[in-house]
Amino acid sequence: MISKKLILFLFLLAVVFGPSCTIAIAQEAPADVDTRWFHTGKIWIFLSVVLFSCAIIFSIYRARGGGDIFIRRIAGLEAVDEAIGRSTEMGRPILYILGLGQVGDVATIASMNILGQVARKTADYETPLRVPCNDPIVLNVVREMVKAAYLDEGRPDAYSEDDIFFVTESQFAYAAAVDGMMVREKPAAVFLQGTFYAESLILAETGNSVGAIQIAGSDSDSQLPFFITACDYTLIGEELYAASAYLSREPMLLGSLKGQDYGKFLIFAGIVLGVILELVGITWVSTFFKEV
Amino acid sequence: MGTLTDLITLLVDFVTSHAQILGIWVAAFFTLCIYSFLYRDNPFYRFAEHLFVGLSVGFGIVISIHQGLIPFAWDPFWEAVTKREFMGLLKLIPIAIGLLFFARLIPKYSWLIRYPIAILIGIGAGRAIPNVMDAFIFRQVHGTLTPFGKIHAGELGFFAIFGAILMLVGVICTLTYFFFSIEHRGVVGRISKVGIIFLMVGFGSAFGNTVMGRVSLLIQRVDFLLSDWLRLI
Amino acid sequence: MLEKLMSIDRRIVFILVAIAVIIPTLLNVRFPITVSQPTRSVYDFIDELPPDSTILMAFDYGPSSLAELEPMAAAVLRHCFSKNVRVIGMTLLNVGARLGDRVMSQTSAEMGAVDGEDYVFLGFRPGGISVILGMGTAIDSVFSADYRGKPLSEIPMMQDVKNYDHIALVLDLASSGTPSTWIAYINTKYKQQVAAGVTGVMVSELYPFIQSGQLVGLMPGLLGAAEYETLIDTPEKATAGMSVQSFVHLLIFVLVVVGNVAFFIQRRRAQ
Amino acid sequence: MRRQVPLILCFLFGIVMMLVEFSPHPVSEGLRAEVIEWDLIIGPFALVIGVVTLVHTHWIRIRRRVEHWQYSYLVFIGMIVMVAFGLPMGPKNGGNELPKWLEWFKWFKGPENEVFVWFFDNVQVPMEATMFSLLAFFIASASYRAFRARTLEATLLLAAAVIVMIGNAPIGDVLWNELSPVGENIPSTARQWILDNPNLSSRRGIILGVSLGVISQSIRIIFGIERSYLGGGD
Repeated sequence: MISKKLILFLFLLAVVFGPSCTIAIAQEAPADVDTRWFHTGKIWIFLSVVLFSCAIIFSIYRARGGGDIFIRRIAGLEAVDEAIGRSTEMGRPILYILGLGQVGDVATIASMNILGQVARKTADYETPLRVPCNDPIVLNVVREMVKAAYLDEGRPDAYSEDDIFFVTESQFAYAAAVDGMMVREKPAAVFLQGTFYAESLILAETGNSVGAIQIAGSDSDSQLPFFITACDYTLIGEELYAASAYLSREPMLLGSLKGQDYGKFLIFAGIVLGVILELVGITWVSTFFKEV
Repeated sequence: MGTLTDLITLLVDFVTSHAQILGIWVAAFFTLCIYSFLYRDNPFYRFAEHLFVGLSVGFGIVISIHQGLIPFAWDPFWEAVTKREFMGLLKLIPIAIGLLFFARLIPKYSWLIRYPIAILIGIGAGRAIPNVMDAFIFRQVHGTLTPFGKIHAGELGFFAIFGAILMLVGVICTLTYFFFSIEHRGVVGRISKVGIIFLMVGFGSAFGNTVMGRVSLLIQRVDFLLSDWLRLI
Repeated sequence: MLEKLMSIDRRIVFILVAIAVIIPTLLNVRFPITVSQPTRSVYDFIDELPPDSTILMAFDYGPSSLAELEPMAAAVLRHCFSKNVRVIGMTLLNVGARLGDRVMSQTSAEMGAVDGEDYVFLGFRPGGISVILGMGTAIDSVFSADYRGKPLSEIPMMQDVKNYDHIALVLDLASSGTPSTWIAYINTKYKQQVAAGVTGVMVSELYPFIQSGQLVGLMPGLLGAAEYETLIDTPEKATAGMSVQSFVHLLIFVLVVVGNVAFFIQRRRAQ
Repeated sequence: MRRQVPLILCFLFGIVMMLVEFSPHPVSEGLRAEVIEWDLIIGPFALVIGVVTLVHTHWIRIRRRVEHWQYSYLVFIGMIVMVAFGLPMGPKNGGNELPKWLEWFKWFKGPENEVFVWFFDNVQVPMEATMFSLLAFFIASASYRAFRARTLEATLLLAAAVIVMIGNAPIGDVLWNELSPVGENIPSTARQWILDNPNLSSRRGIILGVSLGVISQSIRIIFGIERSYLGGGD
């Protein structure tokens, strides 16, 4: 048997040398070709990339090392307790909708993290938590997560697998089925977190008409207007990611959030400084950012 | 046996010579099947919808093979073989890596699909970094600054200066709203409140334009039903 | 009374919408269109091109947004053909291939443009960003032949068009995020001028790129198509569509107002 | 082998693709062209995953007899029809020669693969177009039942939406010019102002934030910190 390492070595060799050989043979540079190895005009972009990479990686390592990373209060999240409390009082179920995203989408992962935290609370209060799913893979992951949450809270008996179920993978049929559920079961709280497309409006409108407290969150820009008008609280874009980092305390998420904030701060400083200098006629900053 | 072939030929003849009118009726039928959903979910809608899913996947398969795999993988490979060019055979490496996607069918080796996925994701991530930094950060910041250079040069009128200041305020406040590692209290809190106002107006405009988009689709379908199908116009 | 008004069956609203579309369509109402600046910029750019320039049109839309983007494509093609601007068509979406081919061959037949000389349709290649970037090196490294299988080397108009250096403008007709992809990967690297015509849903998000000069102009959905039809003085489907649109917009406006008035009366009573 | 190699590959291709963007030297340009070609070759194979997943899901639905399982057969029928008619000839067949075994079939003799195009034009296109036009109805009903000026935010959003809607509709300008003594085309001007000013700055704020997010995600992927694309398992 050939050793695995040898296969690996040959494979990498092929991957690296394949392109280079072709190029070496294919290249015959005409005279007017740019032969610089580095485009000096792009040096600031390059340095910004390096700086930002360092900021991200540094923040992630710091978060992993147990460094405390502060995340601001997010309005929608405070309503989570209120929504769960109200459902418990009224004895009605909570409906959690993860959207149409796939398991790899950032928004779906964020949404699953939030669901995990919601499940911990419903486990304590024994409020039924209904999760209609649209993607069979998401379904399996969610079942595991919720089960683990109930177990952690010491209430494995309260977990019911039938409450987390597959509806259909097609957009409008899913919306219609969930609509029907809302009208029949009249949930006291509806969570709409994740990636949404055109069905967002159908879901949010029906949830609103049955009088549920609705907490939405999505990074799908074009659907946010519908959530904002029809829901009580809406996590806008990046707030959804921040919320999942806030609740899950996952170091990678916390760290990159912090690193991105450093980036935003630099942009912020660049704009403020740039505007002041532009107004007095110094164009350093705008030259720095200009097209190369 | 002969009559069956005749019958088929006859049928095929009929259908080919009436393909267009038949197409309009079929299209109208499916249009109405889908509109029946407005009343409620029903077998007609489900029929149309499932057929649609299947057809679009089938369409995708045909197009990907004929316009992706054949020109990019098969043609160069075949050319290399027929012209006996050794270097052309290097194309076999990416083709082989692509074929690893079929490992998905064999549970024991399904982890092999991580190889092509990793390459695709790596390429995507690598080229995104410099381009996104340049196009969406550098150029956007530059766009925010340019009006102020014009103000200094005295090129802008009162209304344009007002617009430039409004833009600056909007960008800064919106950006502040998306800071997560600072508590939104005091000055920061107030700035981010203004940011929300800008965000809402922005979303409102998207809402208004979305209404236009969705209604346009309906208008086109109604136009199809009334003029192409029923010929009322 | 108020409760009843608030909780009417949504199907009644559906019927109202249907009426608001069907009746004006049958009556064939037309209103004049006011042209907005971003659309005019696209028009001016193409109008000022010297004859025999080449532009690239990307038909990055599927059947779901055909209604908004096909009239736009037709209007721009008419303008190009009448100005002797040559057009290369292509698409990044698999469903776009048939749609682009259809609108190009229909418009060229109307305008008497010749396939291979005045226009060429390259069709679809999977790969998205890599297709965009590959065309920067050489168009024929991605599209070896046109949609009908004719090698590019045999197409007259492609003889002096090798990559973006020979293309005056890339116009992306899009129903998804492709305009920002075109901006990020060719406006930045190849300094290629880019313009876009997009569905209503996407209009608002592209405005920052107009101000920063990364987009030459922007055509907003069916309205953009109607504006372009007004500019080239041939009112067609989009102008008719926008007139019908007016009635639905009025209906929705009335619905929002009635809904909110009822809501406020109810809330006041509750207090 | 199962995790390390993919991570190394991802790193190699990522870093190469990033660095060549900064280098105009012909060798880097050649390397870049080559990597792009690899992407173009490998990419289409990814189709396998989508098809396998879809077939698998519907196969399971049929086997388990879940509600409406019969409709899953339609998915297979649609797929098979398109593939059967499309695959032998492709979506077009201008210059291609007709394979012998297809010659008996008249439909393939036209300038295009007519059956394939017919199904696309008359079944797939109208269904997709209609599916999305349903939203015009839903948006109207939602406008009536859910779009309330409940909070300051919702009020601002609604006001902007209404101005843009009226400005978009040609009837807005027509009515204004008829009825109002002051100004001309005020609705469309107001709409344009909203798009050009507050809309622009809020979108720019979002773009800046989102772009940082994209870059940070890409960095995490290249350096192997973000591994979710590898899926579970070892």
